[in-house]
Amino acid sequence: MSSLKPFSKLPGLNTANILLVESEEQFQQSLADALVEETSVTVNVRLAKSLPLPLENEESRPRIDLVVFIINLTSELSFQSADASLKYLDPGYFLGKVCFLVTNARNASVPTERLDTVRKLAASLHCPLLFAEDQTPDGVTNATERLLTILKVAAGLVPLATALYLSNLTQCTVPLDIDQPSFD
Amino acid sequence: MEGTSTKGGVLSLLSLLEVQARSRRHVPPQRSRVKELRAEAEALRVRREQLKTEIQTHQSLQRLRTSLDRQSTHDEEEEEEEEEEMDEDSENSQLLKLMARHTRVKDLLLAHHLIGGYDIVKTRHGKGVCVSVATAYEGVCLETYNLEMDLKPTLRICRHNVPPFVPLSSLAEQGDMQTDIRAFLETLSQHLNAFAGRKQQLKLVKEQHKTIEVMESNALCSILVLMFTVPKTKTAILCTLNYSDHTACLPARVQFECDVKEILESTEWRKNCSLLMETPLHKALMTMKKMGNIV
Amino acid sequence: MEPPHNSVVRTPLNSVIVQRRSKSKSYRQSYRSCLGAASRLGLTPALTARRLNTSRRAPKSHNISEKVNPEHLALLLKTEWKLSYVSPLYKFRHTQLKSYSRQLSAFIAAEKQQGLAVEVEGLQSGFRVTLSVVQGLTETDDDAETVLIQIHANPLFARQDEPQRSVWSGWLTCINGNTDYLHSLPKDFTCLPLCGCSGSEYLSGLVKSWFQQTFDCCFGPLEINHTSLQWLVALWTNCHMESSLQHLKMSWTLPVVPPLQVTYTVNPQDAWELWCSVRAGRQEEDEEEEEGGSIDIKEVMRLMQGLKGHFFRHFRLDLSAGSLRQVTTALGSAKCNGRIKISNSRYMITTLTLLTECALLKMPI
Amino acid sequence: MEDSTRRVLQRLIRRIPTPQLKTTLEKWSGMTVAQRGSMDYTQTKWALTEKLLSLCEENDWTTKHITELEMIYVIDNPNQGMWHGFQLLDPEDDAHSVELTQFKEQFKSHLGELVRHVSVKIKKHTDEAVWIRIAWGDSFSRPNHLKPTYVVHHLQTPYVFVTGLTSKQKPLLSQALVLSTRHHTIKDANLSGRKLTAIRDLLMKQYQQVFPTNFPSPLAEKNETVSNPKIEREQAGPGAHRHQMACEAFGDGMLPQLQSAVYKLETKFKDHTNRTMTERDEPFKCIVKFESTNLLESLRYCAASGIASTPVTPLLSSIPLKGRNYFVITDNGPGPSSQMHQSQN
Repeated sequence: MSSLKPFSKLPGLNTANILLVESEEQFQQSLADALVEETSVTVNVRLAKSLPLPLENEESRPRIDLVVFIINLTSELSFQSADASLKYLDPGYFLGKVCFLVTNARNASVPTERLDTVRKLAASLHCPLLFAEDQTPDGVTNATERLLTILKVAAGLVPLATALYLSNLTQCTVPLDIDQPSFD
Repeated sequence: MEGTSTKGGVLSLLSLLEVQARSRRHVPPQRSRVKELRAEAEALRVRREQLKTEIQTHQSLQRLRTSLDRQSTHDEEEEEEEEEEMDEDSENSQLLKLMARHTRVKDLLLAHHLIGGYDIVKTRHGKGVCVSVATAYEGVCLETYNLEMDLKPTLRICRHNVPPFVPLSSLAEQGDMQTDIRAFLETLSQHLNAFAGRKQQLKLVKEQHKTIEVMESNALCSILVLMFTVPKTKTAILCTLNYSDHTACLPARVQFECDVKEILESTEWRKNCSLLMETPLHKALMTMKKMGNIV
Repeated sequence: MEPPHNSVVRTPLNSVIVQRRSKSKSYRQSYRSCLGAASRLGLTPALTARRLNTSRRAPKSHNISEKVNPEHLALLLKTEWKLSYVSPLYKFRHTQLKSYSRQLSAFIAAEKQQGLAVEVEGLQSGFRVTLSVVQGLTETDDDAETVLIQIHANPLFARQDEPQRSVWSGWLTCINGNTDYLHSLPKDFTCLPLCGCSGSEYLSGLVKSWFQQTFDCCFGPLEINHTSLQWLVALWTNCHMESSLQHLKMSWTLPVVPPLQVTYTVNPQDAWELWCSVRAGRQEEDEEEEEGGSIDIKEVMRLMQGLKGHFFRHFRLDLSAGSLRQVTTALGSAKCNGRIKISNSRYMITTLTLLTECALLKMPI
Repeated sequence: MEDSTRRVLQRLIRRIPTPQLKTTLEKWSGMTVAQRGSMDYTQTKWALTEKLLSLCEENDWTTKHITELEMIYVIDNPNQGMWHGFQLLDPEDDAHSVELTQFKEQFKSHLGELVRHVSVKIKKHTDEAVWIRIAWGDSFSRPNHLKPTYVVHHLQTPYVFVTGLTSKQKPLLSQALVLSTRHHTIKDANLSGRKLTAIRDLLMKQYQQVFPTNFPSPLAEKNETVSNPKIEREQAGPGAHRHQMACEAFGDGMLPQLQSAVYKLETKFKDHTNRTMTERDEPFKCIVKFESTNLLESLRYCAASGIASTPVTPLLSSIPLKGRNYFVITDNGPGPSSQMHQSQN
């Protein structure tokens, strides 16, 4: 089993590399297009449907500074796929270099339990959980901005800030009573 | 000048003169003429150089081709010799080699098609094959048809894009596909090529002979009814072409119908009948037109 | 901190949790105060605690036909209802339904006169509104009695002697409402969280706005989400022995281009046997539990998994990628857009219990 | 003019939407140029109908004229009603040389022998298709022109497309078709849908099929969009492979607009986590229906995006491969109902 390692390669000068993992491969493209527009640093985007990543790209792949799991809440499969991919990440990534991005959370057909599961997952891995709107250009810009902020820190481009420090502030926590049923 | 003056009136003529005068003032015509000629000479010289190099390239390409052809038949020792000889300037020779290879591969492909080869691709890790049958008519490549076959337990066609009016299954049964696939592919190829040829002929007739009306045709292009008009008398002749042999591009039976029986009994139309049976339709019609038999 | 950090902090997840954090982390609260705690999901901390029950009692057949007025029951059964949630009604009295009827009639008449533009909506005149109590449609003593609203009107080109026709009907109910919640309500509030309407949108709007003005409550659409639909699949299947399902029909929509709809209709007997096999494993585990006592969400998931698995084995197509939109059986049908039809009176209570729960969850408090 | 003719005309005009009315009437030979010019298509449908009825009186149109108009309309707008595909089997040796005039005569005479009162109209469309309109009657009643059956057949092909056929008329039509096309039998192709064009293209394989080839696939070349060098798809290879498999199963480009497919499954329930059900002897009975505005394109998307795993299961790929959209699936081969052996575990 080959897992992706955060420090196995040297970083590039003023470069940040982000990996977007989404089983549906829909939102990731628009997000990637927006991410590479960033001018202050060079942002390279790698797109994947799921992990593990193919071995043959090992050579050409730069050091990945941030792994983003995009989860579409309307699809059960989307969560399952992200969950299955997690085990192919080196534990080192969970020190602030992984985050979850949830879309369609406001959709009426989405059961609240599904969001809870994602929350619990993010909390147990000490990762931040972001929400995004994938249908509007504004939503894409918003999500891009947030990801860039985390990415820059994760890539070590922000003086005095480290990924671990930031994740300590932004990691998802679960309300204490999430499992308590309110009825019966 | 006169033409413009009569058309555009005085004012336009004046403005034209003004433009001419202005241009004359700016560039002395004498010098520009000399310059022009010089530029032309220069351009021609460049062109000559170009052609020279082209000839050279072509020659070396030819040489390379022959050496390549020889290589494939002779031993490898010679190959090395050639290698040394050709190593003049590496950049060009690389390109030339590639070009030579390309032409060779193209020729091979043509030869492959000419001897009736089929492209066969292994599918599903060797559990099946995909055969493609190319069709062509008079040197024009037409559609390619494909057959995907299962190899086990018995050879079986599982997917194809052969049109439904080509009796594929009966061909497979008759041709004894299990034992002699080559023969089966051969007949199938004949059917498909003949169909493509007939279709192409019909297409050409429709394009080239607007005066001839195609009264009836079918999907297989095996029955064709045309209407000719005899010049002068303007008599209409109905011509039915029956391609009952589906592996042939030429009709097996040609029949004329006309109100004036005498026309059909003339030697000219008898000749026409055999012409239609022996030459491709669009060409036969062309000849008939030239002879003045039809409009 | 430099500006980029702000955008990180703006993530909604924080806003939900900040309040629960210990006071020592005061910097968080300062963020919160400057950004406003409004969560993008509209979840308030108190609400994060409220979830659909993970286990519920197996549906018993309730013979409510003995308790409930047959005319009312027939109306409830024959119609497809569009669901909404309703926040608790202030100063609502079941004793004053007659006067409410008059008020609502007057309100509709007044609105009708004002809004000439919407006249096309209803080609009727002379609205007569009746509010009545549906006796017997409750489960516990804490549940408020169900209220039925009916609007009758004359057709526009009616003859004199023609009787008025029912043009709109609706109800407000609470079945097995959460006791803790009902007890926590202040004195003057009546909780009837589930509302069903059938009739023109225009009249629904009028009735809702009258309730909003009169009882200081609010209405909102109640969708039936994926989990609730799965619950209904299980609850209805569980009834098959006593009252035949005829068929178990489920519709999924897959998010492909163009959208693909998959309708999966299962033979009722086979569905029942699958359900039994899924239940059987559990009964062996804890035998002390009374037979057929309660159904756990895990069993529901196992049933769905079994159905999806059978589908996948044939088509290699994962239904989990899509969403369940509709469930139909002879006992009733439910759609994800909040339309429901209950066709069998015996299992009405069970279905309404689930929906009451959904309504209480959806209600912003 | 007969009353029935009036009724047929009235019914027909009601069926044709006003925008199509003009083009349809212009193709029809029943009206003079002056009459055509006098039509005002901005009028209401009712007024137009009245106008046409008066013209009908004036020109003394017969049912024949009206049915011709109907055929023009139906041929131009074939995607209405439910069309069913049929397949002719066991051709005789001369099946390939059947030509139109011969077919026309034979079909009319064969059907005439079977049914006493029947009105048949045959017309050849520009795309080589033969359109047959049949108004059925029986030994006592005259042909009912209000409920005609339409049959579309391409000569020399084994396929026939039919709409508006009752089960009583089916054997009669089958016999006439079999005899006049020089075949031995005809069977239901298990393909039906609202769009004649879709059914025809599917059965006649008139859509772009994709086959495995050694040459650089045109698919890959097409997908080469100018993308940002900073964006890289890690799993581009598997993605392209999935796309190729999906195209091989369902075809490339625009696909025939089939709208639904139904599977009747009576197979064993197998689930290693559920012993009770797996050991059960009876099959698990269910019906699965797939619906979309373009089913084949939806399914292709499913396979290309990974929602459906590749290689595509024979159950789904059979839709384009066998040209059918109704399947009965059972576990064991023998038995009349098992129309497709289920091979996968």
